[in-house]
Amino acid sequence: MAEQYYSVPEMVVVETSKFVKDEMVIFVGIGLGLLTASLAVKTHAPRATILMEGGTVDSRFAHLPFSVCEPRSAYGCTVTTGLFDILGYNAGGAHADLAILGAAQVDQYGNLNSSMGPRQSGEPFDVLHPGWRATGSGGANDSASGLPFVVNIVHQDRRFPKVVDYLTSPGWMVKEFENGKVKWVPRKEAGLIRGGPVAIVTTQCIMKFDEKTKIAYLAEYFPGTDPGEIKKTIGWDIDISRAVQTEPPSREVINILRNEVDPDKVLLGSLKK
Amino acid sequence: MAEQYYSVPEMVVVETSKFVKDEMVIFVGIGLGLLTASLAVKTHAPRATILMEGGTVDSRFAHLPFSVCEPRSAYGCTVTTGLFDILGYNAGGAHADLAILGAAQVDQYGNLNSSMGPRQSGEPFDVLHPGWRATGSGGANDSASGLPFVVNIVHQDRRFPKVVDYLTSPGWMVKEFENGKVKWVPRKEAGLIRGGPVAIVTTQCIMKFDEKTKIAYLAEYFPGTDPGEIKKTIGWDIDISRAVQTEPPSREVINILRNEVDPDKVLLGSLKK
Amino acid sequence: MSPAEAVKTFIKNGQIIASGGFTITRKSYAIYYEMLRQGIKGIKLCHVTPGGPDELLAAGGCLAGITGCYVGDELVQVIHPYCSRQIKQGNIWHEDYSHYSMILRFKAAAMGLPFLPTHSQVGSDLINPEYDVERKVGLRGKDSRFPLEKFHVMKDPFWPVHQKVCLLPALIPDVTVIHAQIVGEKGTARIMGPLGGDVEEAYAGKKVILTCDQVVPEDYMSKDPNANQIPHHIIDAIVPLPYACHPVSSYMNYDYDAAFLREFHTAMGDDSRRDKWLQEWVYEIKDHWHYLEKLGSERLSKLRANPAYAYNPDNDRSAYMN
Amino acid sequence: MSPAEAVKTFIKNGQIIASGGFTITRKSYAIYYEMLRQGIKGIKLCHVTPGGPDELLAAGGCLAGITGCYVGDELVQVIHPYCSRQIKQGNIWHEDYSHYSMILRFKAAAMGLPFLPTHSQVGSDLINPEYDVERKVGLRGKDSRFPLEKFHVMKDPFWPVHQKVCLLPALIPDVTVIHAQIVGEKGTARIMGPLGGDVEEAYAGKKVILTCDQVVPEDYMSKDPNANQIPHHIIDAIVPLPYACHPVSSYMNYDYDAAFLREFHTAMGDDSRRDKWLQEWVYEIKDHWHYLEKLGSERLSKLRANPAYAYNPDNDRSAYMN
Repeated sequence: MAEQYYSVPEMVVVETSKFVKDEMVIFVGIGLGLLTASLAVKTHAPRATILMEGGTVDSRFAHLPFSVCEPRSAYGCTVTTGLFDILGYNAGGAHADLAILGAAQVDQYGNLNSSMGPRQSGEPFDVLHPGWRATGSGGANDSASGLPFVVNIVHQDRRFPKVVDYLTSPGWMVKEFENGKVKWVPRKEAGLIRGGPVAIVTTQCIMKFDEKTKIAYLAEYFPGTDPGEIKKTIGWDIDISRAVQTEPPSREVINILRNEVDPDKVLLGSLKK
Repeated sequence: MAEQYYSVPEMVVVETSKFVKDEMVIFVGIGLGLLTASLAVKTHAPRATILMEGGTVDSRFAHLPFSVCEPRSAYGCTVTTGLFDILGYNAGGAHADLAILGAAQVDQYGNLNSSMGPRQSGEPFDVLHPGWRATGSGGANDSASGLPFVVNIVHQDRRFPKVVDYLTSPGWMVKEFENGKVKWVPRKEAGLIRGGPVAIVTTQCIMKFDEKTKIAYLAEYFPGTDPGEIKKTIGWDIDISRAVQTEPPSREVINILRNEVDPDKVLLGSLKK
Repeated sequence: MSPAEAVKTFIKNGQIIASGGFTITRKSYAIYYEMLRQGIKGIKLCHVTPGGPDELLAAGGCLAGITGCYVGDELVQVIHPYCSRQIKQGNIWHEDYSHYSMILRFKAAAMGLPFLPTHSQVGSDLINPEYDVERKVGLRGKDSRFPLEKFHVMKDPFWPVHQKVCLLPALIPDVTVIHAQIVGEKGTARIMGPLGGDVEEAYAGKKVILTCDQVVPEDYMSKDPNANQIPHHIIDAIVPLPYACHPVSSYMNYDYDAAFLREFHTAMGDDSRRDKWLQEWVYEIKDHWHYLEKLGSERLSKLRANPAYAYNPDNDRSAYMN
Repeated sequence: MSPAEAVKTFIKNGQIIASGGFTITRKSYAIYYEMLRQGIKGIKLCHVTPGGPDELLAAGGCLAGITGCYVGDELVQVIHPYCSRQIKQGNIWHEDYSHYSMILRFKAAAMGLPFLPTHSQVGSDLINPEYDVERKVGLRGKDSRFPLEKFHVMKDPFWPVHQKVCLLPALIPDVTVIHAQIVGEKGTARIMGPLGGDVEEAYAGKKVILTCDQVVPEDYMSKDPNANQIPHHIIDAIVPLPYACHPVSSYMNYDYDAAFLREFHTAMGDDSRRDKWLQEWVYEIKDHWHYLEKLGSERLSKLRANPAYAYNPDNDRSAYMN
């Protein structure tokens, strides 16, 4: 890999921010989503509106927050309200255009797992003794249930199973439970008449969803990565035939990210760990 | 009738206000209910809290309002919010103790009609061409569905049918609709697990509900009226055996009502008409 | 945007229009007058709370029907005489819900849900299938904006009592019309005083017309964001106008005009005066500035609110006193 | 009322306690510290949003289980190490819902309803009967405070699509604990900054303990009633205390203590340090005044919010920076 003027997390932020168009209303959680939306507002989407589930609309951070409800999260916002208005009226009521979500696992249909799983991926597990625990849904299930969403995830083998070990947030094919059996159905059939996954941005590549099969394919791979190598890390037979190499981010956008969006490395710092 | 230092509407207000106990949270509509609660706060229930569905808690009127949402309705209130909080959280969520409601008709089970009816009481009618129209429910159905309530009503023959011509607000026995048939069931069985009518205060008397039969009986008759004459105006075979004569209101309370509660005759004036 | 532009751009014949405000508070009369002038027809009006605009739209021939909980203006007009007569004659249909039920119907729409439950209406004729007006006038199953059922009673599955509850369908207005005192340049709205059902109606509407007393920079709205209720991204038209709600009130800015309301309501109930009143106060009026000119600055200044009260304590309310 | 009196009067072993606030904002630590000191056991904790008190109550042996959507403190502690380990080991059960689902469960209780619908959770393992924790631990059908079902999927009866929706049961806490910045003498509460789910949790609770930064005459609250969210008649205990939420923040009054949070969370995840930390900061502390004394006035004054920001822009957050 050539010496880079940008880090991989920065690349992820820049690529994700491209999904935020001007005038969009964006639902973000803490971490990468917030960083991504902030970068978009400072670059190509100055009229985008950031929603956070603590209860804020259109914040303009003076200092990046550690939480979507801490005092810094409300700086410059135009409306302060509660979680109900944000997740109920704005996300649920389709008054937002996009959510940016993280996850511990993502599968071929864009289903996310942010909650838990067995010791060994693919095994059944006892919910009273899960093999591992992550934070859980927070607002990820809610926004994924009603809005188009982009997923951010670290590129590691165990994170891309064919089927997530626990389905926290619904993608294109989801679960129905009847008489003790699980049936996989299209999200609309399950009752999710809006939204769905748009893209998965990992630390190595960007996956999008085939219009017909709704299965994720490799759309772009980052400079220094190889589609064939990426394929080996993915739990489904991923189509890499359409993959193109991602343009590296401009020095200008990296400078804005470092100097204007997160000069204190509040979030960029945490991403390195 | 001896010359009186009080009017009949004033008597109604004074008697109704006695149902408001100190520290109660009272839901009131415009008109008599508001006057009643205001009198209670100025006399025996200074710590009662008045709720109005426009969105106010604990108003202390400087001038009586024409509406439960006009600017005068909010004077001195401690919380200004919307209709949802008042009717949903406070009335629905049982954070209020009593509602004071008006009606065009009331029947033996304390069911109210504030909406419409046929030309001739007791006849069926076409809802697209009702014989008469009154204002409709407003928040009366909602508060009667969740709270104990007292009814205020002008004492006229046609206002006390055995069965209301249209059931706007539920009393003790209410309607269920199944396969085109109407069934009368106790309010709890219909789904109304809280509240119910406590008393009917007319311009001649006070009716309460028999604990066993849940049918209204004559509890008190106002000075100058006669239980036998009252019985003739009631559409059911009303029990008058328990009736006692109401004490006339004190001059003191009438003075407070006239001079402190409604010196401009905003509501007392409208009641005369 | 002027009222004329707002109505021309957003309001079409046959639409479902939600009317915000509450009887004599924050009803955007300037918009409704303009609907009469532009000859809008076939409106299905709905609201958490009605008001004089119901009479106005009915008298102007704009209305097909009303979905609501009340036909009147509280003490200012106990029942709307023209509307109630049209309802009795079957010329305007009126679908009957309770007050809370109406806000729940808008709230369901605001939440993107098909319905919400309540214990209201259970046991009453508000859920009598015989009185299902929207079915009787042929809207159910034909006009896709109207639900297939007026209500649906079900048993709660969660608790041993298995209480019966009433589900109410969402109500999605084509256009919602509301009024706020202070609005940011992009549309962030601050409603002062009791909110009624305006926030729910605004979130429910496909389009939202917002009249207001003042437009300010969004930065000003950001100085007290807890005071603002509605985000700018759901507002489609901002119509800043002084006295946009005359003859009714805007908390903290102006009081209602009791004499005007008395005259208006009396005329609405009187066949010999109604058309004359409409000619004089609606059809012969060019625009809102002309309306204000006709009212005169003395009359208007007597309505100005005293900030200690949020209304004018000296307002002449004698038209309704005895 | 002091935290000790509030806990003694209202909080009993085995109760369902709702914890207001949001991770590092308005969590009433003073109350939770006191619960540890009084040795409260068997608490079923629930919340719209968790926070450090979850770790504290778990480590203090107060918890039977948690019903919620999240196990962590956002960037301050990505996942609660002690809680998550206890969950994995089956010592504390965790019933899993989404964020919005939790606020809807409290909202249903606040509205006096058995349930509310949502399109959240549909299609996900959040409604997998295999993962119904409260059933597996034997609460359903036994403890009448818990619903018979975790969820109920039904078809909408109103619209041609007949969308499937998920009904969620009401959640009625025995006691709700929340924090507001300014409270009237009778209990009217003004929360400043983002509200999270506190209004819903307060209305849902059978009893409500309200910690606050300041008590003022109710007349003062009446000067800006649009700024207040919770009426006094639903509040059962007012606990006025400076820094009641330390180490987390109270918008406009004080910021979070990053170094303290780092130390606290690190200790919670470290078997060799946890008990020592609890001894030092909870059990050996007499009361809140003692706690503040131990923290010292210099440390506390560095957390004071700058009114232009509602937090302290110079607050040392280096414990979490790189």
